[in-house]
Amino acid sequence: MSESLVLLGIIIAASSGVPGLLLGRTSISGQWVTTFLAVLGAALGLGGVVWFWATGESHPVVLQWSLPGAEFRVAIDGLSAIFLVPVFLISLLGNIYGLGYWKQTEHPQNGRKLRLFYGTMTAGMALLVIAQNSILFLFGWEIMALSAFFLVTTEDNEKEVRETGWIYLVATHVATLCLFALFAVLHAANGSFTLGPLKPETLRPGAATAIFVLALVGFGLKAGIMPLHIWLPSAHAMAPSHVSAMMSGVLIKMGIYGLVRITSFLPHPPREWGILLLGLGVASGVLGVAFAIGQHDLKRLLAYHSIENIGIIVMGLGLALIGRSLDRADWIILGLGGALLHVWNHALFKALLFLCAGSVIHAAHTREIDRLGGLAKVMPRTSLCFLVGAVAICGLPPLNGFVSEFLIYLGLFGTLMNGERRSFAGSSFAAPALALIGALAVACFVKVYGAVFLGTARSEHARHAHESPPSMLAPMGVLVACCFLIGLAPLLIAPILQQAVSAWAPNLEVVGPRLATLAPLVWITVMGLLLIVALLLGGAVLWTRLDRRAVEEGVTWGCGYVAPTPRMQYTSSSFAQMLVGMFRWVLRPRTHQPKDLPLFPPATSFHSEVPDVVLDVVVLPTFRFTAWLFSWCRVLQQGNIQIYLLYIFLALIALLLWR
Amino acid sequence: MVPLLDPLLIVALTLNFVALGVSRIRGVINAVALQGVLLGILALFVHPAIGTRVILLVAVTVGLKGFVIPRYLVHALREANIQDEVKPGVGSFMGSLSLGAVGTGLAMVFSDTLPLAEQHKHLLLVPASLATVWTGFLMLTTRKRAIMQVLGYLLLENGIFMFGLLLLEATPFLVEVGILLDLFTGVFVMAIIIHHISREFASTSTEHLTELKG
Amino acid sequence: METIFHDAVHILLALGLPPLLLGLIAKTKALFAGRVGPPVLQPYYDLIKLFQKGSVFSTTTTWVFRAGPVVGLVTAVIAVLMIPLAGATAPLSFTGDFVLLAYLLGLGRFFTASAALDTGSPFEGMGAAREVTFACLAEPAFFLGMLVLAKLSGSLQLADMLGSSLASHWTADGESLVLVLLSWFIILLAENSRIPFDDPNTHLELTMIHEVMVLDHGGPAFGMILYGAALKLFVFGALVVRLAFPRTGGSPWLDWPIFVGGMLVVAVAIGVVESIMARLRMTHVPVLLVAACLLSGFGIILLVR
Amino acid sequence: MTLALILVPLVAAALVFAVPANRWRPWLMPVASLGHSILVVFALQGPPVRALGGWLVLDPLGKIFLGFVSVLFFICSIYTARYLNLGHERPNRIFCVCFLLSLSMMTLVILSHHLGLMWVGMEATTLAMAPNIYFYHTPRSLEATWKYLLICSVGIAMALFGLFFLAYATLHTSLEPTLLLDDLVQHAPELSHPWLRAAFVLVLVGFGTKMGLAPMHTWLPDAHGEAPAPVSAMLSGALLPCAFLAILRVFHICNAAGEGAFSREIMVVLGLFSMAIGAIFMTGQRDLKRLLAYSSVEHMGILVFGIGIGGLAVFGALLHVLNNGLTKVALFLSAGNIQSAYGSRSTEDVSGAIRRLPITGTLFLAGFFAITGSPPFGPFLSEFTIVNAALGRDQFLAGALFLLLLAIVFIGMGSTIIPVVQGDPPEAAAQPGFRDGFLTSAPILVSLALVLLLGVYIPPPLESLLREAAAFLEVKR
Repeated sequence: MSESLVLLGIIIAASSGVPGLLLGRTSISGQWVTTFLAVLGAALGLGGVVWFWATGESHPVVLQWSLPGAEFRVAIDGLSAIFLVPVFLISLLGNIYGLGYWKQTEHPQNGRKLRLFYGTMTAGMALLVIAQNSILFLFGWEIMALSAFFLVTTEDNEKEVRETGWIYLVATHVATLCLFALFAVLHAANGSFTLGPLKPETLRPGAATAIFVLALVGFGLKAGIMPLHIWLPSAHAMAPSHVSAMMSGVLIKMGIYGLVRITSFLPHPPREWGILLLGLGVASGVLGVAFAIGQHDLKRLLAYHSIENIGIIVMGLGLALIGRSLDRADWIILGLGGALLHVWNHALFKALLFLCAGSVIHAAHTREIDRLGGLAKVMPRTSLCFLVGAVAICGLPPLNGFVSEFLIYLGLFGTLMNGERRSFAGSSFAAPALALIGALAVACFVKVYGAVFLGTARSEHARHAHESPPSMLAPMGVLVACCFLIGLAPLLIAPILQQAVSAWAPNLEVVGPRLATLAPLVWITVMGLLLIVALLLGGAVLWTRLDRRAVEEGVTWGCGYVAPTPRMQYTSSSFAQMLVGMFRWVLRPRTHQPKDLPLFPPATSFHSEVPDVVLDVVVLPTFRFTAWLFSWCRVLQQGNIQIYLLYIFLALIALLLWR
Repeated sequence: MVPLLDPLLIVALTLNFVALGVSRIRGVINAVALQGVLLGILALFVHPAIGTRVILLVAVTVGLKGFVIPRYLVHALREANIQDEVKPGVGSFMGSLSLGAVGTGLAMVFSDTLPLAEQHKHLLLVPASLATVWTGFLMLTTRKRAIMQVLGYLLLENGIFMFGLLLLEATPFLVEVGILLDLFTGVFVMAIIIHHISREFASTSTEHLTELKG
Repeated sequence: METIFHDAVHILLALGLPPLLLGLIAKTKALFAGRVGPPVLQPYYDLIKLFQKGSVFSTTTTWVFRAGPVVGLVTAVIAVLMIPLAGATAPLSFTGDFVLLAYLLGLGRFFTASAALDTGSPFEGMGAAREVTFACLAEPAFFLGMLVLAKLSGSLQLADMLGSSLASHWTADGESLVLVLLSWFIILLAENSRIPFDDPNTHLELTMIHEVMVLDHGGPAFGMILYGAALKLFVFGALVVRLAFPRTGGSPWLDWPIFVGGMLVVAVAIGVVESIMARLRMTHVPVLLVAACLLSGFGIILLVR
Repeated sequence: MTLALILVPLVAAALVFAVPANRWRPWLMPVASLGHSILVVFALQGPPVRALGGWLVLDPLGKIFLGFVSVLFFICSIYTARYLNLGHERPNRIFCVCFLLSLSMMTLVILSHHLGLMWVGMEATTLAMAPNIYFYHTPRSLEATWKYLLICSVGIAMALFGLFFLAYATLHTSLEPTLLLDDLVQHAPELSHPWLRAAFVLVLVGFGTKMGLAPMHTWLPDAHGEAPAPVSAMLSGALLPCAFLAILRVFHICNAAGEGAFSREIMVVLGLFSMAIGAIFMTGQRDLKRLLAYSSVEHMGILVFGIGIGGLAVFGALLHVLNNGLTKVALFLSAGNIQSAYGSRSTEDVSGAIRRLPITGTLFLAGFFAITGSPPFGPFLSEFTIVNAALGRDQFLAGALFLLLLAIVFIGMGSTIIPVVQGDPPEAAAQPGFRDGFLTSAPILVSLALVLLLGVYIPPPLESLLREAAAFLEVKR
């Protein structure tokens, strides 16, 4: 039942864009029909998931398929249920948001294309999440990847967008090829394309390692784990915002899903893998947020935060793997539970943030943080939503971000607690790193929120911005509600997470510790409510105080300077300057400043940027070098027929002498 | 085996050198033509059991290789009023001649190592064919004139044909004729192309044909 | 009964004592400077006065500016209720409470800094930037210290980590505890923007951190900020005290006075430091904080090596 | 029946030669090839086909190739007819005649079980295609034709040499020299192995030249680049696979003789080398059709590689013949449309194809994704099968290189094709002129639809046929 509902939803979502194609370029009705179908499909999918949770039963749908080794086999288990929720939820909200954000009348060129691929991407992701057969999985995977490519290049008439799309395409195809190899090795190990746990007895020595490494590279490229993140920032920045929300909130999680799924197949993962994942997670987390602090582009900044959060998720997964190799149920539950919950949370607040960013761009026509400012006055609702998202992504109570990080903290500290002295204490060093990540995130989002929404407008556009239409505000509202719900009542989620974890580690005995007993979820609720009540109380106190006493309005105290202008405000770059300086060794910021100015300096300009090191220093040079090498090889084909005939002769000799 | 076989083959081999060494295209054409005729006659000696099939085959071979194709080439030569001097593309005549000599020697040595059937040991046919093939390759890769390359191709075919003589049973008449027909058509089309080339570039040197690169 | 008594005392102390510490610090500094100095109870007078005052709000500000002080105060109050004071379990105590503690303070920081940016004044922006930047280094140091305590106590609850059982470890693993103590004292100075990190009563905005952030606040709002700062000082002070003298005699009549005494000693210590040291150059501040991280880092390494 | 398959196009060619009207002549080609296809359908369903005393046999391999070639011809002939009528009043008599001749000759190659006869057919196809490459009578096309003709003839001569060796290998056995495939396979183990090996090498190099395996591929980019689009499509879609079939025949014998390991090894090496050459020359390639030509080199490499790997990969390779052929046809034909619209093949002049020619542009992009092996298109399935077999049979190095080369190919090809499709078309191309028409886009659409179908669903009869053919090649005696 649940499977059929989800499949129905997938079909409807996939075909949602077609009617729009048939209707005119600027037809409002096409837009409405498409959106309605997409929403319907997503709703059905969510219904299927809820049904699965309610009944807890799953009946795999199996159909014959006349491809070698392929079999149409889909089933929902705890893991796929977890990942299905963001797919459908964010898609649903994103489609509604698109009504106002990407009006067909305003974008006759690409509106229909965008809606079509939005649907197919949703379908592809949902399919790969429930697929139980490698080939079916690959189908879903590639449908998702290609749709994402077309979505990123929605405005392909801009050069920058084309380049971005190209980098994304290369990255995703390399990932796909890694998956080819991965599934081939799996097939060799398991003897079938049906995805299932590996049998230790048939497993060849090197196979498990090969599987893990291939999965790490293939899925890591999609998830954007640190050195593999090259495509991510610009892709998120260039895409339309509700697409960015989908990509950052859901698409990169598909990489995580793959990693989780594959690791669940490995019988006895060596502890080094867990350590490796933990290290990668720390690297992605710290560096991701460090890069984010250096950005001026609102959406680019949010994209780097996706890398950071992926890092946190990977840390949780690594912890779970360590727990698996040491048979520590509590580490598995806390680590994986935290990771999966963070998958949800990140989907929620990152989608929220991207939608808010979309509203900002929609209203102020720029992504440059330093050209915005003072939007809290002109678009109060959006700014409130953004504030909630910001607090949530910093992992601050009483919102959802805190809960997942809390679980991971408990798990990491737990690694200290296993009796003998020199156990896995090393891994507990990830806890301070997580703290560092949190603090950096706070710094970064204070900067963003302050520079974009507070103070006074730095440009005309920002001054004349306007609040977004309800069709854009409503989805944000829903996301805000979800953030509060999970943040205040994590106990509701506990059974779902428990189910997922036991799907990941079946050998985890059923009577083992429960998440609810390992983590004081009730206390989180209590403290959250207490915090909110106290805040209201404090607010009331201040309000009454101000009510009684004289309150005057005045200009900001400029420390004696009487005519402050918007340009005097602290910009985001100056706010970040110290932190960027601390991370100079990896960020390699570039500054263009005037040299030796005269005594009375003329009008001049200062400009600083933080490019992506991995892309600019490693990847692109490698590509250029290879291209140069290849162009050099062209001397082989100089059009001289005598030489060509010689080639034939030489090939003949060479092959004749072959043994 | 018939004693006359080896002398004929030696003549054929010498013709290779003539083809390599002569500086006039006509000369080369004639050499190749004569070799064709020899091949036809060879067929008679290789297969003492002379049947109508062999006779016919010889007739066709001699006719095509010995007369039709050379005539046609000469005609094309006149058509395209190609001047009748050729220089080897790489090195001198001496160079290509000595290369040919080395090749021939190697062919002799190499063919001794080949696991030939009993009746074909001590038979000059195999080395001769290898040597001729080698000569053809040499001509194809060292001559700049398109027409000379055609002749090289013909030498190549001659060499292969020589080997084919060893096993006429394997290749029925129909196939043999088909092969010869293909050969003729090939030369025919090539000649047409050469004609176009000479019209297009006012010369038949393949130096002009290096536009398509990379 | 016991617990109710303890909680009552806890709440009274936690909410009443903090301003006194400020006063004590000021008094100590005055004595060092050879002045009489303000009365020890001066902070209380200030607070009362501020809550009587009216206030001025900049036209650029929004509700965030008003929310800043409230959040700052409320988070500090809740934090103070989570610290085990005299070896007794705090009113709010559960597994992993220290994580929540740290993040609550983070929430407070988020809003005070945002409030500063809300004014659109370059100076306050500067202050906010410094505040959040230095916090980035203080946070890991705090958690590294917590690692040591968690390893020693085998528990993730402040009540046990800073409980009386800690005393026994002073003999076994004293060296790492000393390191943590040092590092936490540095954090205490940094988080409460004390010399050598920041001079609370400097008058040059360019050199301030915390003070410049709250430049535009006045009246009750500023009162809340002051009180919140005092509570924060109390929180970190209590951490240091519990770490330094974890031993408890069992009878509350003994423990509470010991604890209060400890707090006063800490206040005096801060005063002494402020009197004998000069403010660091802003560029050297991170170095000192990194040093704090390294100290507690060595602490845990000594423990698990 | 069998002879009809060969004769129908021949007769049609004669008819076409007779038709005077330049305008209507081309339309006889679709008719003729439709007739051919119908015959093929009967042949495929009907009883096992034998003629000329076992010289012409329709075995499983033949069935696959025959059906495939016939379909391809039909699709292309429609496009060609339209193409020839597009404005240019160039005389097309020779063109149409040769077009149909090549169809008949390919049928001969596919059917003949007498290797000599097969050779005759192969050489004939070479000659029949030459005038069509020279269709435009430009100096460049002249050069291309010359190279095509000479290199292929020399190569095929080598193949003949190889076939003679093969026949010679029988001298050591009881049976008297023969070139009949069935006898050779039957008595394979008795054949003298040195001659057999030499024969295989010679045939591989010889027909490999025709098939476009590096380093004998040199004629291929020139010919594909300069020939009219449909001719390029036929060359890479049908002609190269025929040469592949010829190689398969001899490989079949080697395999039966127990020389499988030797030949497989050579094929793997040669396949990887061809893929590498294709990849190297595709990166930074400015000329669209040359790009596609090098892609053909790469995919011929994939075919040989697949056979070399063996096992399930043979199935994959045979499937890839269909996938690659159909996709190549789609790509070349859409490249033809693009060239007609922009008046250029160079990436400097062509951009924004998807805006200038919405249908062609979209199909071109889809074709790119298909040929680079993205699901859900057919090539994905065949390539994945090959990779899977390679890694499954512990050929880890080969498999890894295969994947690496696929990645390079994707990057190299995409860096040329994506900019062609995306962006805004240059002003020069904005003027009205060539537009997407039904007859110019339908063939592309059909072939891509077939590729997509093969990707998501292989009709059971086809699958059983493929399995049969793979088993047929894998004979162990």
